[in-house]
Amino acid sequence: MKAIIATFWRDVALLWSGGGGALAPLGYFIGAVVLAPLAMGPDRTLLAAAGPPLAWVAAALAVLASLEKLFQADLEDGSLDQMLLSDTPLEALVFAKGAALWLVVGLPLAFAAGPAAIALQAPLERVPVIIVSLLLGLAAFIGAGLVGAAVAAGVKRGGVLIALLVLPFFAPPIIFGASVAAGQDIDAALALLAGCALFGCVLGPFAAAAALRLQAE
Amino acid sequence: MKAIIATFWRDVALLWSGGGGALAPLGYFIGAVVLAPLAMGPDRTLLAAAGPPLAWVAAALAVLASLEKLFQADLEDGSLDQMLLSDTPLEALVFAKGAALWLVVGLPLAFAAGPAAIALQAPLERVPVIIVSLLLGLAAFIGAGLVGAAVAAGVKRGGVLIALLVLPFFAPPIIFGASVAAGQDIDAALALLAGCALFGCVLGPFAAAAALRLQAE
Amino acid sequence: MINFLANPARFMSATAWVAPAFGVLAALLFVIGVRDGLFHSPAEQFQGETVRIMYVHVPAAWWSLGVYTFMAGASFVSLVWRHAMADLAARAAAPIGATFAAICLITGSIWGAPTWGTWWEWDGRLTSMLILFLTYLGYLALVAAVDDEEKASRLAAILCLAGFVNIPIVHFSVEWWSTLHQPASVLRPGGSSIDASMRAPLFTMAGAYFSLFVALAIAHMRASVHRRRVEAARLRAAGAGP
Amino acid sequence: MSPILSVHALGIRRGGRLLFEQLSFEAGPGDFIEVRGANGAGKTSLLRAIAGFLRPSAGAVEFSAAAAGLHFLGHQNGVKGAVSARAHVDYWVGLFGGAASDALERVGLQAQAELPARVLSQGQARRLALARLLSAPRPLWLLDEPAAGLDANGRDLLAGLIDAHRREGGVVVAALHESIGSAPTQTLNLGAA
Amino acid sequence: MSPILSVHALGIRRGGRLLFEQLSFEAGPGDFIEVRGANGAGKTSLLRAIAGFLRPSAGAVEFSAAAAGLHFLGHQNGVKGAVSARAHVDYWVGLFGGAASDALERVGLQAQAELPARVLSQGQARRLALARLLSAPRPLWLLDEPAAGLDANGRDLLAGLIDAHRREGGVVVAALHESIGSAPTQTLNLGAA
Ligand code: HEM
Ligand SMILES: Nc1ncnc2c1ncn2[C@@H]1O[C@H](COP(=O)(O)OP(=O)(O)OP(=O)(O)O)[C@@H](O)[C@H]1O
Ligand SMILES: Nc1ncnc2c1ncn2[C@@H]1O[C@H](COP(=O)(O)OP(=O)(O)OP(=O)(O)O)[C@@H](O)[C@H]1O
Ligand SMILES: [Mg+2]
Ligand SMILES: [Mg+2]
Repeated sequence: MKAIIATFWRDVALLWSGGGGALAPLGYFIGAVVLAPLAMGPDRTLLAAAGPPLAWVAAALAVLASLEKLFQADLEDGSLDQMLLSDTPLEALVFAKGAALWLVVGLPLAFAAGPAAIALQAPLERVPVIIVSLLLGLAAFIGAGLVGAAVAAGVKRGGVLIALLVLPFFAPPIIFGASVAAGQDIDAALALLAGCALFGCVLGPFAAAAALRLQAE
Repeated sequence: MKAIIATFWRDVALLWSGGGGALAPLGYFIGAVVLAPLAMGPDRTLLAAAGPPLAWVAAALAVLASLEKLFQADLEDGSLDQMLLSDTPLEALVFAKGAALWLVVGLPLAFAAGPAAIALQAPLERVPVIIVSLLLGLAAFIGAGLVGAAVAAGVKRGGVLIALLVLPFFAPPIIFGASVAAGQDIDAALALLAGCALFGCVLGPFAAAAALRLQAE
Repeated sequence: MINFLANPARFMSATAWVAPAFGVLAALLFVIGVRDGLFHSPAEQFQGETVRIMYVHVPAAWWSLGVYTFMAGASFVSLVWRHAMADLAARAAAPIGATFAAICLITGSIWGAPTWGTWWEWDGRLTSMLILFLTYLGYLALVAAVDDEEKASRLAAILCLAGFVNIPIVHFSVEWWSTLHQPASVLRPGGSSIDASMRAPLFTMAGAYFSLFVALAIAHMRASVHRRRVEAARLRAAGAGP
Repeated sequence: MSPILSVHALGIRRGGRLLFEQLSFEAGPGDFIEVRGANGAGKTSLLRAIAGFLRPSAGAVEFSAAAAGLHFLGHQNGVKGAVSARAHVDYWVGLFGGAASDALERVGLQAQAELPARVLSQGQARRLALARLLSAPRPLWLLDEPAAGLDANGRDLLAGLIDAHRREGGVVVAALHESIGSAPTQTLNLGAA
Repeated sequence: MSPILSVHALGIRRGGRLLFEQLSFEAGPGDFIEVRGANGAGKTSLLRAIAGFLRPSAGAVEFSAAAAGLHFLGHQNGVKGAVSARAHVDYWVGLFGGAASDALERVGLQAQAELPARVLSQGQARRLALARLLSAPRPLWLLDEPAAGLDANGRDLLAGLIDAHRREGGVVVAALHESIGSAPTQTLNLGAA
């Protein structure tokens, strides 16, 4: 347990200090949300329809952007070897790393989605449920992302590869999340999102740990 | 000149071998293009209006994803020191690296945009000009991206930071590119895109080289 | 069987004839299937002649799912028992499966244009199939990107198993979501509902695709074994010196 | 005395080439095994196989039931540039279940404790990695060229740490190109066979 | 003989702390300057300042007009894992304007020429970095702990390369913790003042 907590806080500190803290993924998110209306032009009704789903795409891409180095740095600087030597199973340490990512990147993103959704013409009263759905969805993204990041950790320019590997797994949360954002079947979609999140958080660390053991060879 | 050519081919080889060759950015592009309609639902008219611009956002993000390691790896493994010691100015070597990126990532992306545009309901006859516009736009993206990648090279989890730095510069090409994709003012927009590309390719390497000199300290 | 073939030497001697034999079989079945499908079978009452795309589309769709399932099985064997030949089998199957998936997507689009009035629609079946194609691409990209072959295979096996969730989604998508795509009429509980005059050429073509898959996969595996032998010899030669 | 570590008929193959085979040795409390060999002989590979990172192609590595855990010091320091030296030790204490420690003082980094590891010089970073060995007591130390980058004072310090560990009944297996102060109980020569 | 390299009253400050100041020396053809100092004394910083990577806080570094170019071998090898050893040398030949070379043979890597650098062992990668010095002739070599990771044979080889370079009128400035085979013309002690 001590090892899990130590890993969690260390990763929170690393995520915070590297790359401009929580500000940077947030900036990425906001940037993507801003690019979309630029590309689509000023048509209000179009934005209102296309906007909230886009916030989801932007959130998915923001998570993607922070996945690349998650394990690659550990592999290169020898930290992974040390994690393998801990008495605590690697699965638990990977889970701790995922939780840290969720705290430092996921949480601010979900709360930034509020203003973003409003800017993209979502109705005000739907903002809280959008935030909740993003919290769940980001957990699902991170669960799937752990696997992609672990599998591609040994690859030099892995960022793009990770994206290719995990994007298919991002599809279900995005579909359900967008339906929340659009106000359709909110309860059912939230339940399905929670299912995705649980699935990702439980299976993700196992698959990721298996891949990391191979990477250490 | 020999040094420029050597750098160009080395980077082509590195980009090709690391991260799954040209396949990976392509897959990322396709993935991002797939996520958007997933999020927006099957509304045909909405897609037709929002889709082609989205292809541009996706292309921008695909370039972003491959920028992160462009200089960071060189900085960490000591290759940057060697580039500084060449008799050829660093600006020219940076240009060669950018050109390699354009060849390995940009070219396949632009050609993948054809099918993607069709999937996003663009009219068939507009596909060639969309491809040309992307070729120009990607050159502009890479020019701007070089600067961001150079500035953020020393930062550990720089990917997100690069995104933040570069996204504002991506706005003009995206605006003109989207107008090409939407079929408005095609000639004027293409001319402006060519201007952006020229601007990026000329100024980008200078600014990037200046930033890299500081990184070597 | 698996245990027997796990040894590369035994695999090589046991399969020397398999690839050419299945290649010939595939050619035969393609000739029969194309003849029956394109010339001897009836046009359909609603779709007319376009229905003939079915003989290309449907087997490609089936086998793109089938090949992935095979890969998942091989991946499981590879991860649990560390069989080198299971690695090779999964890797050999991937490009073939990706091609089948691409054929399914392309012919489906071509078929959709006249019958549904659109090339593409973001419905459950089409989207999940596209995601399957992307999963294939991801698998191939990963295998290409990791340069240690054995490690690449194991890592790709993990990815392959994770991606297997999509297979039932592709198959049942027509039931779970209301879609343009028609529900299963052949592979469904309670037997096929398709007319025999179409069923025969359809199954012939399915057999042809399968034979082609076996021939190509075995040929690919044999080539890999040969390549490894050459590389091992080269590395042994590099053994001298520091 | 029952051995803490025993290696039976170990063989390692990398990229299809056999590095060595039929390597057997045992190490009990206080033993110091020196691994020698030319560049590329397989020293690193041997240590990684003992640590369990690398799957050997033949043979087995066994640990006595009583002894639990090992420390591995590789060519890479396992150090994060953004984190201070002190925070590294705290993390290792948590990861390996040690108790609060004076590790930094013992490796001579007290002055650099609050600096981010990024600004440490090569030898200072190596000392920080040595501090890991002291963050939690573990009977087996696997050291891969531990003296790399250390100055004369650092080498003495390293020899002192190894001697102290041996006195407490620990085992040290180290890949070396040059002798360090502590006298080995056995020297394995890789690639010499 | 006019000096190839002259350093005047150099001072370097890192993170607000003065590492050394008023360091002056000259080196002409055939000279070998050894830089000594404890871990953190500033050896790497000095070499990087001479190479022009680091801006000194005081003083100046001058090169004779005739001599052009220098080679720098740092703690990092400057080697890419995905690229073969041979391709590295080809790249360096292009980058530094050399001619086709037998560099790999001279550092003893002919057998590993086609292997990707990733699979090279620590010492083999260091030898590859040494091959860079041979890929194009340059009068000044700046070497930062060049022997790190090399076996006994590798050290001899290094001493031989340095001697050959000196015989051809080159200058070598090397940061070292231990003497290597070649006899220095001058030894700078950092931090000893
Ligand atoms: C790009 C568009 C299309 C895609 C991605 C696609 C995909 C698929 C897939 C994956 C299957 C296999 C399902 C399974 O066995 O579980 C399938 C079967 C089938 N498809 Fe398509 N399809 C497309 C377009 C069409 C069109 C336009 C038609 C005809 C109007 C069509 C008719 C059929 C038929 C008849 C089957 C066999 C169903 C059965 O009996 O199992 N498809 N398709
Ligand atoms: N994936 C691989 N494919 C081919 N050869 C490999 C691979 N990994 C390692 N090798 C080879 O294995 C050999 C042993 O490497 P190892 O790192 O164990 O050597 P070492 O004794 O530690 O050398 P050094 O003293 O240089 O550190 C080297 O010759 C290396 O080239
Ligand atoms: N950005 C920085 N901020 C504060 N201190 C720094 C910074 N960069 C370097 N230092 C300090 O400068 C000193 C000199 O470092 P340098 O790498 O030059 O030493 P060195 O003599 O090469 O040591 P070694 O033998 O360990 O390689 C070290 O004490 C280091 O902690
Ligand atoms: Mg080694
Ligand atoms: Mg140094």
